[in-house]
Amino acid sequence: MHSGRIEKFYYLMKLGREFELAAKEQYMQGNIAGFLHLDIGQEACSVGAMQAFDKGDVFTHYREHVLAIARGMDPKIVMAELFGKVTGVSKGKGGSMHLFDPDLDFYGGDAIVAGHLPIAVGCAYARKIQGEKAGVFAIFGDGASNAGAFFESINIAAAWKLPLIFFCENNYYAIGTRIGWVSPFEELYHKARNYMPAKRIDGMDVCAVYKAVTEAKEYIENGLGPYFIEAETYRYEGHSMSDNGKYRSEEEMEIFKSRDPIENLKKHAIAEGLVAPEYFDEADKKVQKVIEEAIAFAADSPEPPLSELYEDVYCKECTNVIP
Amino acid sequence: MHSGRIEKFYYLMKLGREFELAAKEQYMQGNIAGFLHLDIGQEACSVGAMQAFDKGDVFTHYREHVLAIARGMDPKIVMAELFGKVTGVSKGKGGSMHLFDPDLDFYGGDAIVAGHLPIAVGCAYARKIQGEKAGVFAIFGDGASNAGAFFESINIAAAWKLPLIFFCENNYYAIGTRIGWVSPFEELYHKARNYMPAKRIDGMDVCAVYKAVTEAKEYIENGLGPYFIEAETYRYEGHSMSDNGKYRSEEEMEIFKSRDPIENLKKHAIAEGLVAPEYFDEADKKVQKVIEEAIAFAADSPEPPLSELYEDVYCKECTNVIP
Amino acid sequence: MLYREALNRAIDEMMASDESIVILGEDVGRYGGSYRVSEGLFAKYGPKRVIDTPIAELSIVGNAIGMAIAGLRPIAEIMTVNFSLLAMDQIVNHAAKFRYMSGGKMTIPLTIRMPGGVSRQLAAQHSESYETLYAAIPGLIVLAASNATYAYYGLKTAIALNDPVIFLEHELLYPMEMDFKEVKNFDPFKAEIVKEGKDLTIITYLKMRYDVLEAVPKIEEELGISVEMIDLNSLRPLDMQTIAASVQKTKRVVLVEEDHKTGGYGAEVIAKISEELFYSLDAPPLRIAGEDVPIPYNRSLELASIPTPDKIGQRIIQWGRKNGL
Amino acid sequence: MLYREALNRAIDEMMASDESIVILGEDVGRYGGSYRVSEGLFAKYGPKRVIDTPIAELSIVGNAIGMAIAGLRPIAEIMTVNFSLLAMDQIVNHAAKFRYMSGGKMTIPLTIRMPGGVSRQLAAQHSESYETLYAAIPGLIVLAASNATYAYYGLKTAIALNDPVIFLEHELLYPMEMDFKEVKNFDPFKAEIVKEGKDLTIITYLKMRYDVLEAVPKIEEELGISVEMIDLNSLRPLDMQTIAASVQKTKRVVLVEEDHKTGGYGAEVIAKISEELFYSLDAPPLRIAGEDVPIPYNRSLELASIPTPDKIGQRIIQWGRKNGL
Ligand SMILES: Cc1ncc(C[n+]2csc(CCOP(=O)(O)OP(=O)(O)O)c2C)c(N)n1
Ligand SMILES: Cc1ncc(C[n+]2csc(CCOP(=O)(O)OP(=O)(O)O)c2C)c(N)n1
Ligand SMILES: [Mg+2]
Ligand SMILES: [Mg+2]
Repeated sequence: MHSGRIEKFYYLMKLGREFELAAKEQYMQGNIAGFLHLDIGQEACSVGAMQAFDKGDVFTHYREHVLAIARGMDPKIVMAELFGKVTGVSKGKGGSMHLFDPDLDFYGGDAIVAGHLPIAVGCAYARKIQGEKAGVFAIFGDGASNAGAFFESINIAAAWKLPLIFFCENNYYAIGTRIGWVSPFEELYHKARNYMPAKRIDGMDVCAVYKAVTEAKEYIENGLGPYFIEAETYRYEGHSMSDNGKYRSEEEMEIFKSRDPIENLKKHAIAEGLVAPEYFDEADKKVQKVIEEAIAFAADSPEPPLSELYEDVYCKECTNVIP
Repeated sequence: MHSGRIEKFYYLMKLGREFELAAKEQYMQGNIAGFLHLDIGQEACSVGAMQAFDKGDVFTHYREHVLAIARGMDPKIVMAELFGKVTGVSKGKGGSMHLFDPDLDFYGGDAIVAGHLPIAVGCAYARKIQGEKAGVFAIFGDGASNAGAFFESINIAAAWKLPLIFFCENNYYAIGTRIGWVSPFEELYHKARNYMPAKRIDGMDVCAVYKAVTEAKEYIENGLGPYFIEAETYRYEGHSMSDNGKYRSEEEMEIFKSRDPIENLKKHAIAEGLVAPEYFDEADKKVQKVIEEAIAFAADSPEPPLSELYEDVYCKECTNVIP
Repeated sequence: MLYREALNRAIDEMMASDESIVILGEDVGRYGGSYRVSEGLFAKYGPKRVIDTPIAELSIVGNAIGMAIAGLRPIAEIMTVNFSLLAMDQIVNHAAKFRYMSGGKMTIPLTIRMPGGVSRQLAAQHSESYETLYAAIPGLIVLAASNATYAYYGLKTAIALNDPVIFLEHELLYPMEMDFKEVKNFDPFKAEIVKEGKDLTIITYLKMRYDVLEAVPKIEEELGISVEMIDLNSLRPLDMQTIAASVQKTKRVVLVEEDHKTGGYGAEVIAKISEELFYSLDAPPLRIAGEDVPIPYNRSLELASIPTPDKIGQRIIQWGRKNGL
Repeated sequence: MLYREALNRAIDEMMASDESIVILGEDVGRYGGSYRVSEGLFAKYGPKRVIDTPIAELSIVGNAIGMAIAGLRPIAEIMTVNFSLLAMDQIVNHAAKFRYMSGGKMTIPLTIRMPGGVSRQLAAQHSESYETLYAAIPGLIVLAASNATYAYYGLKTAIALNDPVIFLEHELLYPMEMDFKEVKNFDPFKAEIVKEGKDLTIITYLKMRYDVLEAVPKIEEELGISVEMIDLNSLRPLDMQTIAASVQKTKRVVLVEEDHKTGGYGAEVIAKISEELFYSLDAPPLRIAGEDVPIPYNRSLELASIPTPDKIGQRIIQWGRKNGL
């Protein structure tokens, strides 16, 4: 991995981590409400995947701030969305769980578990018949891998050889339910391996994620059909702000924290002499500044006007006739 | 296979075949209406399975006359149900697609493709915690194996090690859709084999079906979890009476007809000297008589009274208060 | 023109004029559609644009949404409205809400065709009218085609609209031969005054149009009145203007629908009329609808469970006599 | 007693008294339920009877139906009413219809609990009221618990009934401290007269009970009238007797619901009143309901999308003045 790439990984993961910490703080101060799902601990997945999958459509679930930022969404408009401000990426109507930006081919923040997967399949179908080279990337959790929508998607994508990467973040828990209680096995690539190439990787290692997604991307772009990646990862926080996450042992937590994607990348990069130690301080400072600006932007932005309530239910042409 | 068993197989398959032919005729005469799905060609599956799975709960879809009869349902009350008569097993309210009889642990005739599978899973869960030895048998088609309900069922049954046999009748078509167009493979046991023992058998051979289901039954009764059987079979008729089945080639049809379960069992039994040739004539005569009686019974039975319209929406206790 | 031919022609012409239009559903391709609505289209437009799907309604709609996001204009067919319940999450939580929850960034040009209603002895799981479920959802447009003309123009418009449209058809109409009228400046959201009259407004839609039409002469004769009859065409939005004009004139209103009465779509129409036109009404509004029971298989019971021309006539005559008509 | 404690106690006592009762749903077991309704039950009754399920709502309900067939009495929890759309096919095509289509042979003693409504900034996919969808289905019973007393007795009765019951709860009520009254001869299908009055009947249910209660003093003062207020409790069946007695007395009726107005459950109530009590009404009926938009995240917009005590008061006062009150 060349050093520029590692710097980028570090910067984005750190940005993601600090964004989430800031969001948490703002939530506790009452500036953010609703469900807030933090990605802390899982940054390697979002960043590694988005760096590798730099072209094509992205479909995601509700735990998506870091993914969006890694995709190129300005932290300002993400934070503003969390604040419910009109300057937010979804005009304050979507909130944390619904960050959509077609300009970035980013369709996500779907809050129905596995609900975005059939949609990603349809998009992949379209890309195939449109003759596009770039395919589709869909990310979801271990819990989603038990849903009918997931299985139908695996089956259809394979039947039609669609250019689609299924990226499963296996953090072992769906809220308080351990995957092993509700699935016959915890290694979830078994669910896909009769249908398509399927592998399990270390989702705490951004380089491993980057490599796997790069491979998968090549595979789907060659018209060989879909590809399944299971990334083992862990969230340090509760499921959302209303969950303390106490159903997991300290021990388990410590094991995963010792594999922290950000710390370990830094250690590794310094030890191997790939990146100068000063880089990290600079990056941290830059991150701090970007986050501060994002919060300031969100705080200073106006609320959506009440007239927004009736906008965007239908397209303009239909709005004229529909009350 | 001892000769008594082969005689029974023959008798029930022949009864099933003639029942279906009679139903077809009655449909054309206007005595039966709605959707009528004939099992002709697939009798070995229904008969072999029900002979082996002689204890436990049975869940089935809409193509179930022969299964019901093989389970022990009187052809009279099946035919009466097809006629919509009050003497029918579902009082004429269900029709061909809905033959329910709790006394036979027969819950079926579900007309939502794959809709009965989660229900079978729940029943298997109950049997397990109730400490029952007998498990559950669920039959469905190739088309059903693409539905979310199917996949969720496989996953849950395996996760909870439930006593449940999944029996897939792969007749290659879901109405006019060839399974290979909409599934990545036509050998459907691949969909289950990461979850449970799964095998593909010759569903045109009643002895093979009997053997496989016997094995599966033993497996589930030993508390080892679910078991998957894919039986290759073929329907000679269209999907239902409103389909001529012309999307399939003559050639393909001939191949399967040469494997006819009834003819071949007879030939084999005579050639091997397992059953005296006279038995078959007697059985055929007996079948003819049973069918004639079933039709006469159905024809002579009364229509349900109009008051039946409002019965059975709720249980008695609730009916008193609910309009 | 057969009703199903009108639908077929609408799809065919739209597909010919716009390459981004695709159709998908169970048996819509090689088989030609279980009610033959897509007959011939597979041969003409090929497997890329005429897509045979697995039996997975959730995915049919979900896939279609994804296609719409990617710039196609999908027409999804749900074989029978009952099976649409499996796709309800995709329809309601996704298709209907994406535009709003993305602050207007997402556009979902999607048409979902669904045959429904009580056909002939298909029993409880294949006989149902769920317009009430879909017409309650902000973000959806719900159209109901009772005739070849509306089927043709309505479906074309649905395909052309950039919002998700639920396009309802009735299974018994497909093989019916119907008049077809050329229409200029077609408005999909406008109700049709099927027949003018001055003493009573009967509102209906889909197949009940024909049952009401059959009942009207007897009603007019027995009560000595003239009936105005409205076919709604569009269930969401509802054309209250046409309704109001009629009810203000006739001062009496009856709604006829095939769905179970309790919670049927008619409830909304009657509630709205009662709220907005209360002072115009000279008699209580009346709903004639299906019974509150699942649909039985037996033919006599089945007929007893839904409105028929006879029952419509009797109920209205009885109600009219009681209420000063 | 907290509302959620009332629910917890109802389940606990029923489970203690009948071994065939089981509960299942996402996080209902070791986690104690996402709204803590099943807290403590896993420890008490163990994993066989308190079942943590995968995120597969179709299967949660389907499995529960199978358990009911096998002689258990399942209580299924759907984490939020929105997700119930994924289970709609099992609820409507299976649970509600099996008894009928089997000619009475099948009995499905099944309770499905669903929290719903607009909570606090959960946005479009987590804020919805779907009582209108379920109350339209023959074969289902639909109860809506606004308070601890009904939560306790209503849920116990639901579990004891041999038909499928949709038991609706509201997310904002769980942590509310409420009065609890002992009730003899509890009737789950009876509406509650929350407050007697003589000039105007306000009908409501679930959380709107509290918003209406808050609005009433101002309404009474400004219009100089006395308000009678009814909490429906049971949405299917609907207690028309209690409604009729009240409306015949007050001659005016307002329905308040949180759901989107168009096609909301209130439509059925108003339609039925208009049909059956037309001659008793001195003013047009009024529905006060949510706006016809998906629910936005932003707090001001969210509040603008649903009825609040202020808006309820203003609308009724305005309507009352216009209609001679
Ligand atoms: C269909 C549906 N059911 C339930 C929920 C509630 N819910 C939200 S997130 C979640 C857990 C998902 O776990 P997983 O897929 O492992 O993703 P993670 O949150 O761990 O990233 C649940 C049950 C939902 N949003 N959608
Ligand atoms: C959910 C659902 N979708 C569609 C249908 C319409 N339908 C009835 S049977 C059938 C084909 C089923 O094929 P398969 O599972 O292979 O069983 P087979 O009829 O071949 O025995 C279809 C599409 C249905 N009944 N339910
Ligand atoms: Mg997880
Ligand atoms: Mg088949």
